Amino acid sequence: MTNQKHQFDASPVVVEDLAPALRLSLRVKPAHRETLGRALGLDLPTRVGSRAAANGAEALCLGPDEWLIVAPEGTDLASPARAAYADAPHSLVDISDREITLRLSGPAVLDLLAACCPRNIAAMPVGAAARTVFDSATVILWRDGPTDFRMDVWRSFAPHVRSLLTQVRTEIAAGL
Amino acid sequence: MSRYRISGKGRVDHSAPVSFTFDGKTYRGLRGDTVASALLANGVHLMGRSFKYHRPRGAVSAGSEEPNALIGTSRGKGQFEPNTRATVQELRDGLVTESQNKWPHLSFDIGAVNDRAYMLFSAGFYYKTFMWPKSFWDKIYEPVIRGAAGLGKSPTEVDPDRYASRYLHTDVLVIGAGAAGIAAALSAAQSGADVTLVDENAEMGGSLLSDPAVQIDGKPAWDWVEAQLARLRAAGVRLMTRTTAIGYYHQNMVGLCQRLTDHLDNPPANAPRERMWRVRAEQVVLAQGALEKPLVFDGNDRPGVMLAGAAQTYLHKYGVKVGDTPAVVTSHDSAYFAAFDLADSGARVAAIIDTRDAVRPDLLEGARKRGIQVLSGHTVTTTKGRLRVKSVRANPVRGTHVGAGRDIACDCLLMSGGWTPSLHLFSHTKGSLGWDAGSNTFLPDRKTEACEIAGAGRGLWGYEAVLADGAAAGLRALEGLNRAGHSAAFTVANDRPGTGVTHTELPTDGNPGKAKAFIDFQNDVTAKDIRLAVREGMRSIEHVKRYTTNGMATDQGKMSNINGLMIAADALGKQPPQVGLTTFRPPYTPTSFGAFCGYLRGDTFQLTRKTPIDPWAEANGAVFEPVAQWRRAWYFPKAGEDMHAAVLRECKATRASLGIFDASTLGKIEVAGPDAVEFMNRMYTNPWTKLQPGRCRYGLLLGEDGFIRDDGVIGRLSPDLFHVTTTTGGAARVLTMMEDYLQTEWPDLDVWLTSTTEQWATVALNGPNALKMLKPLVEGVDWDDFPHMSCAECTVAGLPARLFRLSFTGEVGFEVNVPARHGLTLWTALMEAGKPYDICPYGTETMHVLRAEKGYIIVGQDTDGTVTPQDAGLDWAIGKAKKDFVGKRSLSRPDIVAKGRKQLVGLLTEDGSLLQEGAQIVLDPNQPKPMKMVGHVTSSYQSTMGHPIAMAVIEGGFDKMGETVFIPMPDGVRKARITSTVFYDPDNARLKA
Amino acid sequence: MTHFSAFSLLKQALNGHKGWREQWPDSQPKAEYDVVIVGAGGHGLGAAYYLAKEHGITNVAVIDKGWLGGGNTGRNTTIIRSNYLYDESAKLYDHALDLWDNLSQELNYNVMYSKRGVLMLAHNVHDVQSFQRHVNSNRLNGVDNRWLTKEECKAFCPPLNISPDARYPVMGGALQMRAGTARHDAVAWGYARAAAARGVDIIQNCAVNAIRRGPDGAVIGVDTAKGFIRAKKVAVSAAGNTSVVMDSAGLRMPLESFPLQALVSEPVKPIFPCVVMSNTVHAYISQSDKGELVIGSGTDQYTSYSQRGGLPLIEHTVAAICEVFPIFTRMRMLRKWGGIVDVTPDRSAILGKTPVKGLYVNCGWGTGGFKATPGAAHLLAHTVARDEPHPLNAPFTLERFTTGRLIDEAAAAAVAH
Amino acid sequence: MLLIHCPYCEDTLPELEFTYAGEAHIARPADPSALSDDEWRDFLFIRTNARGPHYERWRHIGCGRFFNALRDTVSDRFLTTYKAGEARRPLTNEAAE
Repeated sequence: MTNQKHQFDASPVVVEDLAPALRLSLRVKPAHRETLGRALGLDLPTRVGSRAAANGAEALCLGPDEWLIVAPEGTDLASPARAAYADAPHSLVDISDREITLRLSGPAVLDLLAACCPRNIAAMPVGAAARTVFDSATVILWRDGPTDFRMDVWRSFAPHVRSLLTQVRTEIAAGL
Repeated sequence: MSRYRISGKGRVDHSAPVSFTFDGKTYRGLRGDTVASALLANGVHLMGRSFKYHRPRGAVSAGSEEPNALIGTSRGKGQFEPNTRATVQELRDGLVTESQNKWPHLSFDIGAVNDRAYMLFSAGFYYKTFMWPKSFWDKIYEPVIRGAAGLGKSPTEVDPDRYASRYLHTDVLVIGAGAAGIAAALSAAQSGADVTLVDENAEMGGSLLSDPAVQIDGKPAWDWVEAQLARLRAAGVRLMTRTTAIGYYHQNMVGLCQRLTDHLDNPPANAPRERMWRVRAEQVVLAQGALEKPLVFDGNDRPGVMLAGAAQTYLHKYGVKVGDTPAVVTSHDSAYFAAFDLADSGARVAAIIDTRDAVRPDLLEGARKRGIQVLSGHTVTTTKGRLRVKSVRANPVRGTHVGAGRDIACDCLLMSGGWTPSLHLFSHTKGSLGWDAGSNTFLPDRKTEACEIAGAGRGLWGYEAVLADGAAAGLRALEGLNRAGHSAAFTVANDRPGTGVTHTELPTDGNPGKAKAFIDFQNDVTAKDIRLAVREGMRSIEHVKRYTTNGMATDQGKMSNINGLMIAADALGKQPPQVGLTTFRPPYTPTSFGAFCGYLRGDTFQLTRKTPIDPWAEANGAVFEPVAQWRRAWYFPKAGEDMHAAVLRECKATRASLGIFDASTLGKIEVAGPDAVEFMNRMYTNPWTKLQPGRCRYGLLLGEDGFIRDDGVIGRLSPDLFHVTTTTGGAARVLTMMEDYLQTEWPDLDVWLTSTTEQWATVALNGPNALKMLKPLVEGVDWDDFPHMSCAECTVAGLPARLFRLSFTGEVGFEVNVPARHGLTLWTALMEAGKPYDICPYGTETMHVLRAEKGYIIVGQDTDGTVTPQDAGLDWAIGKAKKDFVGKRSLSRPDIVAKGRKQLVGLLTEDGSLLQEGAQIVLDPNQPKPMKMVGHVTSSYQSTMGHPIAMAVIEGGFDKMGETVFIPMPDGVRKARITSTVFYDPDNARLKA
Repeated sequence: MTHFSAFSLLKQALNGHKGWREQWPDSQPKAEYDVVIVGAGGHGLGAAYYLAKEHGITNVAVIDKGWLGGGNTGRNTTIIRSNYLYDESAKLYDHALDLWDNLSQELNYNVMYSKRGVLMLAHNVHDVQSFQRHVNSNRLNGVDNRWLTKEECKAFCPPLNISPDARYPVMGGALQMRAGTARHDAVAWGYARAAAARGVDIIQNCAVNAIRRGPDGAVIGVDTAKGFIRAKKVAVSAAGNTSVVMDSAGLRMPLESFPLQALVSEPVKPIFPCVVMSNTVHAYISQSDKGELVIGSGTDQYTSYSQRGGLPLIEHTVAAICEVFPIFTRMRMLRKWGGIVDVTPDRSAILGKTPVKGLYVNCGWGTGGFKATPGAAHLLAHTVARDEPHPLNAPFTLERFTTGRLIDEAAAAAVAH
Repeated sequence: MLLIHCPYCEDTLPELEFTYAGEAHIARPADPSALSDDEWRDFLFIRTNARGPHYERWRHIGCGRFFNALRDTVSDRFLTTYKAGEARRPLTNEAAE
């Protein structure tokens, strides 16, 4: 997968495919959170939707016992996790290929998202993320800047999501 | 210049003529006109025909409440639509319109014969007749009734337009941009709150646009509106015109339909025609104003009879004089202003007929100054004129006595029966309404949502009161947000406050039983219909409404509800609130289906999931079938092959050598953690403790009711890690079910579930050459210890893989899982490596045939939600030593252990014919109907063995092996023998090969 | 009771319709009845009618907290059919169909039963298997139902889109020609008028607060907003409110009440000749005699008595209609409304005796209540009068949830592979 | 469309992020085999179906958690929500209205 841009002329929104990354689903009970976090070199945040980054890896708290870790491909987090398993039992599952990530940016990006996201995306703080719905697809939406988002979407849902994004971009370009 | 257009007057652009057609004739209007205002400017009042009596009708209003002037409009191919309100549709160049519900012409309509027989067509007449002879109903009566249905014609072509939708979160949503709404928005916007102001009309300003002489804070009304809108815009308030609030849903969710292109000559390419906004507002201000009521008298429906307020709007907004010699009949002060304004614009007002004895002196003075005669204490008893009103008869009323009438010539008749607050959206919230006896109207009472009601919407009249109320409502909304603001005051000059009285039918000296005094114009409901309904025992307003159809026309009772209620209450001798409230239902005005669809059309109607290998299947001519949310390759026909031939070829190729199948849609769940095996033991029927890492087992999942829910092969990759597979359709359901148990019943377990369905692309290889072909591509598997039902992490074709040795075909089989991005690469590599073995891609149909030959079930096809493991012959999959698992208790319920349950068996037809899936089975084919059926065919296929095979569930089937059953089909009775479900290789010799 | 006929209509037309009398009186409760029926919908009123007509029990009251026919009877999309999968269901609904056939004449009230045909569309292989199972089963049960190819479906219902490119292409359909629609209010009114003519009291706007039981546990009457009413037999036919009423007798029910929405379009000239149901796409549509497209929606996900429903569900319903019938996007929705449907775990009704002596229940019809009206009413009357179920409703017991003998129409639609 | 407060995310969010999961506080019996057929039926099928305040479960897509709620089924308004495993919240005066 390349960093291919689907850009229209003077479009107020840009949709790009991001290169693959290592994505891990981490599940661990609160009692063992710190232990495991130490082993992974990540301070696992406890508030749902908040993120913490260290050593090029980023952890997003998705639920009280669930984190999504994103890191550059090739990062080895499995080994330190395995080593800590006895002290801090957990589940660490490679889901790098389960989702693809789109980057959505541009001045009209909030309109684009408001077409299909029932959640108040405009109210989401920069630096936060949320698992939410885009039309009928569950997605993880990362807000990296005021008009800069990433969207993780399950691979098989991607054609549908892309098709919607294209429709809405066309609509936005029409200017009404 | 059109005959009735007043030069330079109104908000239309006199320098911008727009031409359009109505019933084939070309007319000219002006930019800013509606179809109705343009036709009126041309002196055309006759715009439609009513539903039942086909009576000629003209526009009675100037807004979205219009019941009469409904037209068909079109722009181009697929863009026709019926029942458009001419009073709403803005003119655009080249607009084509037509009248409805008439034949052959609007001015001469055969259907109007109904009007002659109107006494027969009383309320509910159809319930009382058309019953004899009975056979006539199907053949004659009903087709005739159905043939008379409807107003306009349905579209018949696919609509090329797009529709859009949008979510919006706002602090304060103000609905209605008249005086109250603008004042509310000004208040709400002052502290930086996010405010949205919407209005259904093309322009904001509400009735101020029809009252230009009013001055607010020293400015003429129109200037004031313009200045305030500019202020709001500057304060960041979202202003949306042509936007109708259609429904008020739970917790301040309001649906708005925004019309984007219907008014444009040339809409931008790809622009949506309409957009549905789903607004979530912290606070809502309802400032929807009030609707004027007609008066009820004989002949109140002739073209040229219209609401006084509408005439005022046509005059001031559109510069159209609705007639040269208007007469006015009113029970409310407001109609005087319409009369005065028309007189001041050159009309000769024939008379103002006021039902009240006493009239405000300033109004009398205004009339006198303009030379208008006022007939106070009068009623109207009838009107004359066929396609246009010609005269109105006014009679004096003294007490209950109606004196002799005289005909007053006029070319239009303006009426006002007072005003009804527009409470539709408030009613959607289930907020309660209270009856205000003083004004004879319902007003908002107990609220259920965070909303404020302002202005004429809660019965206030006069701009000064309305503006103050709007400002206060905006402030309260702001307080609801815990924000502060200061109050605003407005000074109004030339205000037009007024009061009035409410009537039932106007008194008459004629026979009221013969009066055609309309309440619901479109549905032709008259006052006598309402009284008849009451006489027949309809006591609640809901019964009256349904019996007479009053209020069920396309204006949804905006014109008719209160008049209907007043008359019903009078007939019952009760107060209106005792008769009941009519329930307003969304949408506020009729709303296009397209707007509701939004993006849910075409490609994006519903999510379609595709596997990583889908592109190859598409490129190689697969025929697809929808399975749950997925599209799956069904079969791969070669040139000239039908489905049957393709499937048989695929089956044979797999049995003979090697087949390849995309199994990526199978659900996959990673069950990991120290308590993984305990969890598996509790969820699945099977025992898991002794399953060694590196081995797999068939898993069976029940509901707590004991019936089969799902199945799949489950591999144990390490002591703490299971790779669970589920059916394609069951993936999400199973994971949710597992999470539910884990989170709420067994939170103490240290085990976690992760969906990996999409992490892995799964390719199944089956056939006697599968092992031979695969071996060279695999690294990291000890083939000496990799028998049937094994699993391993390894590489395949250089790709990281989870390899399962299992079979859903009865041949040696493998499922290769690789990270999804490599799915296509793996497939291509296997296709290449399989060439020497004539590798054959196959689809779901071949998969079904091969598994059926081997007696493997498909959950949902061979089971239907009432099938237990015992019924399906899957007893062996139950861990007998386990004390408990999900569904175990239900398996000992009386009817589950009873004899005679339907059990899954095989069937072979005696004549070698193929049975139909879903065919029913009987023991005695000669019995009369209804027959005793003992079961049905669940699966049936042409097999690779030269004869068809079938599976069936049959009562007591396990004890009937070898017996003959019968399958009566329309073309004859089939005989079949009950067999085992395993038709192919019962000893598993091929699996072990 | 004034007899209704073309002749009486003509006669009345000539005298200004002065002679019509009320179709049923607004009764006040007596102290005691032989049978009290809770719920004045089509089922309850019909049961009262059949009690009087077929069992000679005329000392009957039908009590409702609102106006008669104001619940699901007046809120449904009026589809009538009997092509159900399981024998038990098909026989019960076919019994209803037989009664529908003569109902107008029987009641002397035109209920406008229109046998325009109900076509159920198959959109995938699983649908085809399931509907063929229906067709075969119905045929052997003597129930009319036949299979149509997709081209035959199109011929039967011209607005249908049978393009193979559709998201859910039409693969054929099952047609029950004897099925159709009826005028829902007329059913309630017709039964009310006919029951009242036989002496039944219809007591409106009188909530039943509790079912009262005597020391031996048997029913002795009902406490209502208008006081205690004595009765040794009480039949509850209260649809979505059944759980609440039964609870007052100490019986907890296997029921949940969900909001169900429906809508109509603006009226148009005849365009849609039949009834079409698509369970896969969730589209249910016919055209009323007034010309409105009448469209049924699904239930919202949560239990509710609010008679409101959400916007997203309506959007999906309208989208489903426009997917199957793309010519309708420019039609407009005129109004939508909500009802409360009571649903059992196996999506089949409960109609019969209860563990409480003298207490009978008729509930759990889900979305099937209207079509069952005459059948359910007839069988409820039989069960109450004889204190034992008719063979046709014998399988629809409460006990089946204990023993496991479910009649699972919902499970029959289970999703495959 | 309802607005629902997720007790895990501590945020009030649109219904489309949630799925309904039936009546709350119906615990699976520790030893189902010890139950009579009637008791087992009660667990499987009997539901309060309250008209008014109703204890029920929802699941939030965002955090994936099942949680409990008290909702008035007449107004559809949520009176409170709380985490799975927590004791049944008492009916407050507001809830009893």
